[in-house]
Amino acid sequence: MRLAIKYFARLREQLGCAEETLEVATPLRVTELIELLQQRGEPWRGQLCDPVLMVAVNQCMTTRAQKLGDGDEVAFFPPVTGG
Amino acid sequence: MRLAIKYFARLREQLGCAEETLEVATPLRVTELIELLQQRGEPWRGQLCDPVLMVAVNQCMTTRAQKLGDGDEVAFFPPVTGG
Amino acid sequence: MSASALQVRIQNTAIDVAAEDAALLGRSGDAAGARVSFVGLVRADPDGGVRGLTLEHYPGMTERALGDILAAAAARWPLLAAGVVHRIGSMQLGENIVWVGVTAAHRQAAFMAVEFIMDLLKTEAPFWKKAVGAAGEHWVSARASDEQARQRWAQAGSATLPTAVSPDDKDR
Amino acid sequence: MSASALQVRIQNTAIDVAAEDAALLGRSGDAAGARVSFVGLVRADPDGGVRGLTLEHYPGMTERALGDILAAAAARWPLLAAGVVHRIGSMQLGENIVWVGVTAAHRQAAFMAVEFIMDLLKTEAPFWKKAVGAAGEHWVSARASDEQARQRWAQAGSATLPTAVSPDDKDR
Repeated sequence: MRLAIKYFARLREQLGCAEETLEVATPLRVTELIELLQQRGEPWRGQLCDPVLMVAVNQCMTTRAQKLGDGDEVAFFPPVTGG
Repeated sequence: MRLAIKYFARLREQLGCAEETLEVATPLRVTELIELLQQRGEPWRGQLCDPVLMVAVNQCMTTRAQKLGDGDEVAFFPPVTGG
Repeated sequence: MSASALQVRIQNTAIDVAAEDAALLGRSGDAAGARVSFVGLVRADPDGGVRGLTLEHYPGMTERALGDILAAAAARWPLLAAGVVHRIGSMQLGENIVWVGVTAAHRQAAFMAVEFIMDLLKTEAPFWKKAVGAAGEHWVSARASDEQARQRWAQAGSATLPTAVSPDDKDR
Repeated sequence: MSASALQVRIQNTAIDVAAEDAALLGRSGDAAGARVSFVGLVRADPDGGVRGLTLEHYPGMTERALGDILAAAAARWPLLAAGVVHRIGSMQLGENIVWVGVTAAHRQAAFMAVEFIMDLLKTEAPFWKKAVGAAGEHWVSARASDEQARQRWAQAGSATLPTAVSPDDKDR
Protein backbone atom coordinates (compact mmCIF):
# COMPACT_ATOMS: atom_id res chain seq x y z
CA MET A 1 0.00 0.00 0.00
CA ARG A 2 1.00 3.61 -0.58
CA LEU A 3 1.54 6.31 2.05
CA ALA A 4 2.12 10.05 1.62
CA ILE A 5 4.47 11.26 4.36
CA LYS A 6 5.08 14.89 5.32
CA TYR A 7 7.66 16.46 7.64
CA PHE A 8 7.41 19.98 9.06
CA ALA A 9 9.49 22.72 10.65
CA ARG A 10 12.69 21.69 12.46
CA LEU A 11 12.14 18.03 11.57
CA ARG A 12 11.80 18.88 7.85
CA GLU A 13 15.08 20.78 8.00
CA GLN A 14 16.93 18.09 9.94
CA LEU A 15 15.79 15.30 7.62
CA GLY A 16 16.24 17.43 4.50
CA CYS A 17 12.85 16.17 3.36
CA ALA A 18 9.45 17.89 3.17
CA GLU A 19 7.43 15.00 1.77
CA GLU A 20 7.75 11.62 0.17
CA THR A 21 5.63 8.75 -1.07
CA LEU A 22 6.35 5.33 0.40
CA GLU A 23 5.26 1.88 -0.76
CA VAL A 24 4.91 -0.53 2.16
CA ALA A 25 4.13 -4.22 1.91
CA THR A 26 1.77 -4.81 4.78
CA PRO A 27 -0.72 -2.89 6.88
CA LEU A 28 1.07 -1.28 9.76
CA ARG A 29 0.73 1.15 12.65
CA VAL A 30 2.43 4.53 12.96
CA THR A 31 4.94 3.08 15.41
CA GLU A 32 5.99 0.48 12.81
CA LEU A 33 6.26 3.13 10.11
CA ILE A 34 8.63 5.06 12.39
CA GLU A 35 10.80 1.92 12.84
CA LEU A 36 10.85 1.42 9.08
CA LEU A 37 12.04 5.00 8.50
CA GLN A 38 14.66 4.71 11.24
CA GLN A 39 16.27 1.81 9.36
CA ARG A 40 17.60 4.45 6.95
CA GLY A 41 20.15 5.37 9.61
CA GLU A 42 21.03 8.93 10.60
CA PRO A 43 19.53 11.50 10.68
CA TRP A 44 16.29 9.43 10.51
CA ARG A 45 17.16 7.14 13.42
CA GLY A 46 17.87 9.97 15.85
CA GLN A 47 15.26 12.48 14.77
CA LEU A 48 12.33 10.08 14.72
CA CYS A 49 12.99 8.68 18.19
CA ASP A 50 12.10 12.00 19.81
CA PRO A 51 9.14 11.21 22.11
CA VAL A 52 7.65 14.72 21.81
CA LEU A 53 7.22 14.40 18.02
CA MET A 54 3.56 14.79 17.07
CA VAL A 55 1.85 12.72 14.41
CA ALA A 56 -1.23 13.40 12.29
CA VAL A 57 -2.96 10.95 9.97
CA ASN A 58 -5.19 12.40 7.26
CA GLN A 59 -4.79 15.82 8.93
CA CYS A 60 -6.05 14.74 12.36
CA MET A 61 -3.79 14.58 15.39
CA THR A 62 -3.40 10.98 16.55
CA THR A 63 -1.16 8.53 18.44
CA ARG A 64 1.60 6.14 17.38
CA ALA A 65 -0.82 3.24 17.86
CA GLN A 66 -3.00 4.24 14.92
CA LYS A 67 -3.30 1.72 12.08
CA LEU A 68 -2.50 3.01 8.60
CA GLY A 69 -4.39 2.28 5.39
CA ASP A 70 -3.71 2.64 1.69
CA GLY A 71 -3.57 6.28 0.59
CA ASP A 72 -3.19 7.68 4.08
CA GLU A 73 -1.41 11.00 4.58
CA VAL A 74 0.94 10.76 7.58
CA ALA A 75 2.63 13.87 9.00
CA PHE A 76 5.39 14.13 11.59
CA PHE A 77 6.25 17.40 13.30
CA PRO A 78 7.63 18.98 16.48
CA PRO A 79 5.27 20.40 19.14
CA VAL A 80 3.33 23.28 17.62
CA THR A 81 4.19 26.90 18.41
CA GLY A 82 1.63 29.09 16.64
CA GLY A 83 -0.50 31.91 17.99
CA MET B 1 -20.45 71.17 60.36
CA ARG B 2 -21.46 71.23 56.71
CA LEU B 3 -22.05 68.15 54.46
CA ALA B 4 -22.64 67.99 50.69
CA ILE B 5 -25.05 65.15 49.95
CA LYS B 6 -25.71 63.62 46.52
CA TYR B 7 -28.32 61.12 45.33
CA PHE B 8 -28.11 59.15 42.07
CA ALA B 9 -30.21 57.18 39.60
CA ARG B 10 -33.44 55.61 40.90
CA LEU B 11 -32.85 57.08 44.36
CA ARG B 12 -32.45 60.60 42.94
CA GLU B 13 -35.74 60.22 41.07
CA GLN B 14 -37.63 58.77 44.03
CA LEU B 15 -36.43 61.48 46.41
CA GLY B 16 -36.82 64.21 43.81
CA CYS B 17 -33.41 65.50 44.90
CA ALA B 18 -30.01 65.35 43.17
CA GLU B 19 -27.95 67.15 45.80
CA GLU B 20 -28.25 69.30 48.88
CA THR B 21 -26.09 70.92 51.53
CA LEU B 22 -26.83 70.06 55.15
CA GLU B 23 -25.71 71.73 58.38
CA VAL B 24 -25.42 69.26 61.24
CA ALA B 25 -24.61 70.10 64.84
CA THR B 26 -22.31 67.28 65.90
CA PRO B 27 -19.87 64.85 64.35
CA LEU B 28 -21.75 61.77 63.21
CA ARG B 29 -21.49 58.52 61.28
CA VAL B 30 -23.16 57.68 57.96
CA THR B 31 -25.74 55.57 59.79
CA GLU B 32 -26.71 58.58 61.95
CA LEU B 33 -26.94 60.82 58.88
CA ILE B 34 -29.37 58.30 57.36
CA GLU B 35 -31.53 58.41 60.51
CA LEU B 36 -31.50 62.20 60.39
CA LEU B 37 -32.68 62.21 56.77
CA GLN B 38 -35.36 59.61 57.49
CA GLN B 39 -36.92 61.98 60.05
CA ARG B 40 -38.21 63.94 57.03
CA GLY B 41 -40.81 61.21 56.55
CA GLU B 42 -41.71 59.67 53.18
CA PRO B 43 -40.21 59.17 50.66
CA TRP B 44 -36.99 59.59 52.69
CA ARG B 45 -37.90 57.12 55.41
CA GLY B 46 -38.68 54.27 53.02
CA GLN B 47 -36.03 54.88 50.37
CA LEU B 48 -33.10 55.26 52.75
CA CYS B 49 -33.83 52.06 54.70
CA ASP B 50 -32.99 49.90 51.65
CA PRO B 51 -30.07 47.70 52.81
CA VAL B 52 -28.58 47.40 49.30
CA LEU B 53 -28.08 51.18 49.03
CA MET B 54 -24.42 52.01 48.49
CA VAL B 55 -22.64 54.94 50.12
CA ALA B 56 -19.52 56.86 49.11
CA VAL B 57 -17.75 59.50 51.19
CA ASN B 58 -15.47 61.89 49.33
CA GLN B 59 -15.92 59.73 46.21
CA CYS B 60 -14.71 56.49 47.82
CA MET B 61 -17.04 53.56 48.46
CA THR B 62 -17.44 53.00 52.20
CA THR B 63 -19.70 51.56 54.90
CA ARG B 64 -22.42 53.04 57.09
CA ALA B 65 -19.98 52.96 60.03
CA GLN B 66 -17.76 55.68 58.57
CA LYS B 67 -17.39 58.89 60.60
CA LEU B 68 -18.13 62.13 58.77
CA GLY B 69 -16.20 65.38 59.00
CA ASP B 70 -16.80 69.01 58.04
CA GLY B 71 -16.92 69.51 54.27
CA ASP B 72 -17.37 65.83 53.44
CA GLU B 73 -19.18 64.86 50.26
CA VAL B 74 -21.59 61.98 50.96
CA ALA B 75 -23.32 60.10 48.12
CA PHE B 76 -26.13 57.56 48.26
CA PHE B 77 -27.03 55.36 45.29
CA PRO B 78 -28.45 51.99 44.23
CA PRO B 79 -26.14 49.08 43.26
CA VAL B 80 -24.18 50.09 40.18
CA THR B 81 -25.03 48.73 36.72
CA GLY B 82 -22.43 50.11 34.31
CA GLY B 83 -20.32 48.29 31.74
CA MET C 1 5.24 50.88 33.24
CA SER C 2 4.84 54.64 32.88
CA ALA C 3 1.89 56.47 34.45
CA SER C 4 0.51 57.29 31.00
CA ALA C 5 0.19 53.56 30.31
CA LEU C 6 -3.07 53.55 32.32
CA GLN C 7 -5.82 55.69 30.82
CA VAL C 8 -9.44 56.32 31.80
CA ARG C 9 -11.99 58.38 29.90
CA ILE C 10 -15.71 59.08 30.23
CA GLN C 11 -17.45 60.46 27.15
CA ASN C 12 -20.96 61.12 25.88
CA THR C 13 -20.06 60.41 22.25
CA ALA C 14 -19.61 57.11 20.40
CA ILE C 15 -16.56 55.02 21.36
CA ASP C 16 -14.15 54.45 18.44
CA VAL C 17 -12.91 50.99 19.40
CA ALA C 18 -10.37 50.69 16.59
CA ALA C 19 -8.82 54.01 17.61
CA GLU C 20 -8.70 52.99 21.30
CA ASP C 21 -7.09 49.64 20.41
CA ALA C 22 -4.50 51.37 18.23
CA ALA C 23 -3.70 53.99 20.89
CA LEU C 24 -3.33 51.24 23.50
CA LEU C 25 -0.77 49.44 21.33
CA GLY C 26 0.94 52.74 20.67
CA ARG C 27 1.72 53.20 24.36
CA SER C 28 2.66 49.53 25.01
CA GLY C 29 6.17 49.35 23.57
CA ASP C 30 7.67 46.50 21.57
CA ALA C 31 7.51 43.93 24.40
CA ALA C 32 3.75 43.54 23.81
CA GLY C 33 2.99 39.98 22.74
CA ALA C 34 -0.72 39.94 23.63
CA ARG C 35 -3.57 42.43 23.42
CA VAL C 36 -7.03 41.70 24.80
CA SER C 37 -9.85 44.11 24.02
CA PHE C 38 -13.36 43.94 25.46
CA VAL C 39 -16.42 45.84 24.24
CA GLY C 40 -19.80 45.91 25.98
CA LEU C 41 -22.72 46.78 23.70
CA VAL C 42 -26.37 47.75 24.05
CA ARG C 43 -27.99 44.42 23.25
CA ALA C 44 -31.51 43.47 22.30
CA ASP C 45 -33.62 41.99 25.07
CA PRO C 46 -34.81 38.42 24.46
CA ASP C 47 -38.34 39.86 24.36
CA GLY C 48 -37.32 42.63 21.97
CA GLY C 49 -38.27 45.53 24.24
CA VAL C 50 -34.99 47.43 24.47
CA ARG C 51 -34.28 50.23 21.96
CA GLY C 52 -31.51 51.98 23.81
CA LEU C 53 -30.03 52.98 27.15
CA THR C 54 -29.46 56.12 29.14
CA LEU C 55 -26.37 55.98 31.32
CA GLU C 56 -25.98 58.12 34.42
CA HIS C 57 -22.72 58.42 36.35
CA TYR C 58 -21.18 60.18 39.35
CA PRO C 59 -18.76 62.71 37.82
CA GLY C 60 -15.42 62.72 39.56
CA MET C 61 -15.90 59.51 41.50
CA THR C 62 -16.26 57.52 38.28
CA GLU C 63 -12.85 58.53 36.98
CA ARG C 64 -11.29 57.89 40.38
CA ALA C 65 -12.91 54.44 40.73
CA LEU C 66 -11.83 53.38 37.22
CA GLY C 67 -8.30 54.64 37.82
CA ASP C 68 -8.12 52.64 41.06
CA ILE C 69 -9.32 49.50 39.26
CA LEU C 70 -6.67 49.87 36.52
CA ALA C 71 -3.99 50.45 39.14
CA ALA C 72 -5.10 47.33 41.03
CA ALA C 73 -4.91 45.29 37.82
CA ALA C 74 -1.44 46.63 37.04
CA ALA C 75 -0.33 45.71 40.57
CA ARG C 76 -1.54 42.12 40.16
CA TRP C 77 -0.28 41.30 36.66
CA PRO C 78 2.72 42.41 34.58
CA LEU C 79 0.88 44.71 32.17
CA LEU C 80 2.37 47.03 29.57
CA ALA C 81 -0.68 49.29 29.14
CA ALA C 82 -4.37 49.33 30.06
CA GLY C 83 -7.32 51.56 29.32
CA VAL C 84 -11.02 52.03 29.97
CA VAL C 85 -13.40 54.25 28.00
CA HIS C 86 -16.99 54.38 29.24
CA ARG C 87 -19.83 56.12 27.49
CA ILE C 88 -22.56 58.08 29.30
CA GLY C 89 -25.83 59.65 28.17
CA SER C 90 -28.13 58.17 25.53
CA MET C 91 -27.15 55.32 23.23
CA GLN C 92 -28.93 53.05 20.76
CA LEU C 93 -29.13 49.30 20.27
CA GLY C 94 -25.78 47.98 18.98
CA GLU C 95 -23.75 50.96 20.20
CA ASN C 96 -20.72 50.54 22.45
CA ILE C 97 -21.13 51.16 26.18
CA VAL C 98 -17.62 50.41 27.36
CA TRP C 99 -14.19 49.50 25.99
CA VAL C 100 -11.45 47.87 28.07
CA GLY C 101 -8.05 47.09 26.56
CA VAL C 102 -4.88 45.56 28.02
CA THR C 103 -1.48 44.65 26.61
CA ALA C 104 1.12 42.35 28.18
CA ALA C 105 4.03 40.19 27.15
CA HIS C 106 1.95 37.04 27.58
CA ARG C 107 -1.73 36.32 27.03
CA GLN C 108 -2.63 34.92 30.46
CA ALA C 109 -1.91 38.22 32.22
CA ALA C 110 -3.84 40.18 29.59
CA PHE C 111 -6.91 37.93 29.81
CA MET C 112 -6.95 37.92 33.61
CA ALA C 113 -6.53 41.68 33.80
CA VAL C 114 -9.39 42.49 31.40
CA GLU C 115 -11.75 40.08 33.20
CA PHE C 116 -10.73 41.58 36.56
CA ILE C 117 -11.25 45.15 35.32
CA MET C 118 -14.71 44.32 33.95
CA ASP C 119 -15.75 42.42 37.10
CA LEU C 120 -14.75 45.34 39.31
CA LEU C 121 -16.21 47.96 36.97
CA LYS C 122 -19.54 46.13 37.01
CA THR C 123 -19.73 46.15 40.83
CA GLU C 124 -17.78 49.22 41.98
CA ALA C 125 -17.81 51.98 39.36
CA PRO C 126 -20.71 54.43 39.84
CA PHE C 127 -22.70 54.04 36.61
CA TRP C 128 -26.42 53.33 36.34
CA LYS C 129 -28.30 52.12 33.27
CA LYS C 130 -31.84 53.02 32.39
CA ALA C 131 -33.30 50.86 29.62
CA VAL C 132 -35.44 52.66 27.04
CA GLY C 133 -38.04 50.58 25.25
CA ALA C 134 -41.43 50.63 23.59
CA ALA C 135 -43.12 50.30 27.01
CA GLY C 136 -41.22 53.22 28.55
CA GLU C 137 -38.09 53.44 30.66
CA HIS C 138 -36.86 51.42 33.63
CA TRP C 139 -33.73 51.29 35.75
CA VAL C 140 -31.72 48.13 35.06
CA SER C 141 -31.27 45.85 38.10
CA ALA C 142 -27.87 44.71 39.31
CA ARG C 143 -27.10 41.08 38.40
CA ALA C 144 -26.20 38.54 41.09
CA SER C 145 -23.76 36.94 38.61
CA ASP C 146 -21.75 40.18 38.51
CA GLU C 147 -21.36 40.11 42.29
CA GLN C 148 -20.29 36.45 42.13
CA ALA C 149 -17.78 37.24 39.39
CA ARG C 150 -16.32 39.99 41.55
CA GLN C 151 -15.95 37.63 44.54
CA ARG C 152 -13.47 35.37 42.77
CA TRP C 153 -10.84 38.13 42.94
CA ALA C 154 -11.37 38.73 46.65
CA GLN C 155 -9.99 35.42 47.92
CA ALA C 156 -6.47 34.57 46.82
CA GLY C 157 -4.49 37.79 47.14
CA SER C 158 -2.41 38.17 44.03
CA ALA C 159 -1.57 34.66 42.83
CA THR C 160 -4.34 34.62 40.27
CA LEU C 161 -2.60 33.53 37.09
CA PRO C 162 -4.09 30.19 36.02
CA THR C 163 -0.76 28.81 34.91
CA ALA C 164 2.79 29.31 36.07
CA VAL C 165 5.12 31.07 33.68
CA SER C 166 8.69 29.97 34.15
CA PRO C 167 11.40 32.60 33.78
CA ASP C 168 13.11 30.93 30.83
CA ASP C 169 9.99 31.01 28.66
CA LYS C 170 10.94 33.31 25.83
CA ASP C 171 7.81 33.03 23.75
CA ARG C 172 4.30 34.15 24.33
CA MET D 1 -26.02 30.23 15.33
CA SER D 2 -25.59 30.04 11.57
CA ALA D 3 -22.65 28.16 10.06
CA SER D 4 -21.21 31.42 8.73
CA ALA D 5 -20.92 32.67 12.31
CA LEU D 6 -17.67 30.66 12.66
CA GLN D 7 -14.89 31.77 10.35
CA VAL D 8 -11.27 30.67 9.93
CA ARG D 9 -8.68 32.20 7.63
CA ILE D 10 -4.94 31.72 7.04
CA GLN D 11 -3.17 34.53 5.21
CA ASN D 12 0.37 35.65 4.41
CA THR D 13 -0.52 39.36 4.53
CA ALA D 14 -0.99 41.72 7.50
CA ILE D 15 -4.07 41.12 9.66
CA ASP D 16 -6.45 44.11 9.72
CA VAL D 17 -7.73 43.72 13.27
CA ALA D 18 -10.25 46.58 13.08
CA ALA D 19 -11.78 45.05 9.94
CA GLU D 20 -11.95 41.60 11.56
CA ASP D 21 -13.58 42.99 14.69
CA ALA D 22 -16.13 44.91 12.60
CA ALA D 23 -16.94 41.87 10.44
CA LEU D 24 -17.37 39.74 13.57
CA LEU D 25 -19.92 42.19 14.97
CA GLY D 26 -21.60 42.33 11.57
CA ARG D 27 -22.41 38.63 11.72
CA SER D 28 -23.38 38.59 15.42
CA GLY D 29 -26.89 40.07 15.35
CA ASP D 30 -28.39 42.52 17.83
CA ALA D 31 -28.29 40.13 20.83
CA ALA D 32 -24.52 40.73 21.15
CA GLY D 33 -23.77 42.35 24.50
CA ALA D 34 -20.07 41.44 24.71
CA ARG D 35 -17.20 41.23 22.26
CA VAL D 36 -13.76 39.92 23.23
CA SER D 37 -10.91 40.30 20.75
CA PHE D 38 -7.42 38.86 21.18
CA VAL D 39 -4.33 39.75 19.15
CA GLY D 40 -0.97 37.98 19.40
CA LEU D 41 1.98 40.08 18.24
CA VAL D 42 5.63 39.56 17.39
CA ARG D 43 7.23 40.87 20.55
CA ALA D 44 10.76 41.93 21.39
CA ASP D 45 12.82 39.46 23.37
CA PRO D 46 13.97 40.67 26.80
CA ASP D 47 17.52 40.50 25.41
CA GLY D 48 16.56 42.40 22.26
CA GLY D 49 17.48 39.67 19.80
CA VAL D 50 14.24 39.14 17.91
CA ARG D 51 13.59 41.19 14.76
CA GLY D 52 10.83 39.09 13.27
CA LEU D 53 9.33 35.65 12.79
CA THR D 54 8.78 33.18 10.00
CA LEU D 55 5.67 31.08 10.44
CA GLU D 56 5.30 27.68 8.80
CA HIS D 57 2.02 25.72 8.77
CA TYR D 58 0.49 22.50 7.49
CA PRO D 59 -1.88 23.61 4.70
CA GLY D 60 -5.25 21.89 4.92
CA MET D 61 -4.80 20.49 8.41
CA THR D 62 -4.47 23.99 9.86
CA GLU D 63 -7.87 25.14 8.61
CA ARG D 64 -9.45 21.88 9.76
CA ALA D 65 -7.90 22.09 13.25
CA LEU D 66 -8.95 25.73 13.72
CA GLY D 67 -12.48 24.96 12.50
CA ASP D 68 -12.72 22.09 15.01
CA ILE D 69 -11.54 24.37 17.82
CA LEU D 70 -14.15 27.04 16.99
CA ALA D 71 -16.88 24.39 16.76
CA ALA D 72 -15.83 23.01 20.16
CA ALA D 73 -15.98 26.51 21.68
CA ALA D 74 -19.44 27.10 20.20
CA ALA D 75 -20.60 23.78 21.65
CA ARG D 76 -19.42 24.75 25.13
CA TRP D 77 -20.63 28.35 25.38
CA PRO D 78 -23.61 30.25 23.95
CA LEU D 79 -21.72 32.26 21.31
CA LEU D 80 -23.16 34.47 18.60
CA ALA D 81 -20.10 34.50 16.34
CA ALA D 82 -16.41 33.56 16.49
CA GLY D 83 -13.43 33.90 14.20
CA VAL D 84 -9.72 33.14 13.89
CA VAL D 85 -7.30 34.73 11.43
CA HIS D 86 -3.71 33.44 11.54
CA ARG D 87 -0.84 34.89 9.58
CA ILE D 88 1.90 32.75 7.99
CA GLY D 89 5.19 33.61 6.31
CA SER D 90 7.51 36.41 7.38
CA MET D 91 6.52 39.16 9.79
CA GLN D 92 8.28 41.93 11.67
CA LEU D 93 8.45 43.02 15.29
CA GLY D 94 5.10 44.53 16.33
CA GLU D 95 3.09 42.88 13.56
CA ASN D 96 0.03 40.74 14.31
CA ILE D 97 0.42 36.95 14.29
CA VAL D 98 -3.11 35.93 15.17
CA TRP D 99 -6.55 37.45 15.81
CA VAL D 100 -9.32 35.68 17.71
CA GLY D 101 -12.71 37.32 18.20
CA VAL D 102 -15.91 36.15 19.88
CA THR D 103 -19.31 37.73 20.54
CA ALA D 104 -21.94 36.57 23.03
CA ALA D 105 -24.87 37.98 24.98
CA HIS D 106 -22.80 38.05 28.18
CA ARG D 107 -19.13 38.65 28.81
CA GLN D 108 -18.30 35.46 30.73
CA ALA D 109 -18.99 33.20 27.75
CA ALA D 110 -17.02 35.47 25.42
CA PHE D 111 -13.97 35.57 27.73
CA MET D 112 -13.97 31.80 28.32
CA ALA D 113 -14.36 31.03 24.62
CA VAL D 114 -11.46 33.24 23.51
CA GLU D 115 -9.15 31.83 26.18
CA PHE D 116 -10.18 28.29 25.23
CA ILE D 117 -9.61 28.94 21.52
CA MET D 118 -6.14 30.40 22.18
CA ASP D 119 -5.15 27.58 24.56
CA LEU D 120 -6.14 24.92 22.01
CA LEU D 121 -4.63 26.83 19.08
CA LYS D 122 -1.32 27.04 20.94
CA THR D 123 -1.16 23.27 21.54
CA GLU D 124 -3.08 21.64 18.66
CA ALA D 125 -3.01 23.81 15.53
CA PRO D 126 -0.06 22.93 13.23
CA PHE D 127 1.94 26.17 13.13
CA TRP D 128 5.67 26.54 13.86
CA LYS D 129 7.54 29.75 14.61
CA LYS D 130 11.08 30.48 13.63
CA ALA D 131 12.54 33.54 15.34
CA VAL D 132 14.73 35.78 13.18
CA GLY D 133 17.32 37.88 14.99
CA ALA D 134 20.71 39.49 14.74
CA ALA D 135 22.37 36.18 15.63
CA GLY D 136 20.50 34.20 12.97
CA GLU D 137 17.37 32.07 13.06
CA HIS D 138 16.09 29.49 15.52
CA TRP D 139 12.95 27.42 15.92
CA VAL D 140 10.89 28.60 18.88
CA SER D 141 10.40 25.98 21.61
CA ALA D 142 6.97 24.94 22.86
CA ARG D 143 6.15 26.35 26.32
CA ALA D 144 5.19 24.10 29.21
CA SER D 145 2.75 26.80 30.37
CA ASP D 146 0.78 26.45 27.12
CA GLU D 147 0.35 22.74 27.74
CA GLN D 148 -0.76 23.45 31.32
CA ALA D 149 -3.23 26.06 30.09
CA ARG D 150 -4.66 23.55 27.66
CA GLN D 151 -5.10 20.94 30.42
CA ARG D 152 -7.62 23.05 32.32
CA TRP D 153 -10.15 22.45 29.53
CA ALA D 154 -9.54 18.70 29.37
CA GLN D 155 -11.68 17.60 32.32
CA ALA D 156 -15.22 18.25 31.08
CA GLY D 157 -16.55 17.69 27.59
CA SER D 158 -13.34 16.43 26.02
CA ALA D 159 -15.36 14.46 23.45
CA THR D 160 -15.58 17.60 21.36
CA LEU D 161 -11.84 18.19 21.33
CA PRO D 162 -9.42 16.90 18.72
CA THR D 163 -7.33 15.06 21.28
CA ALA D 164 -5.33 11.88 20.96
CA VAL D 165 -7.49 8.82 20.36
CA SER D 166 -7.03 5.45 22.02
CA PRO D 167 -5.61 2.72 19.75
CA ASP D 168 -8.73 0.57 19.64
CA ASP D 169 -10.84 3.39 18.29
CA LYS D 170 -8.85 3.61 15.12
CA ASP D 171 -9.55 0.25 13.43
CA ARG D 172 -11.15 0.80 10.06
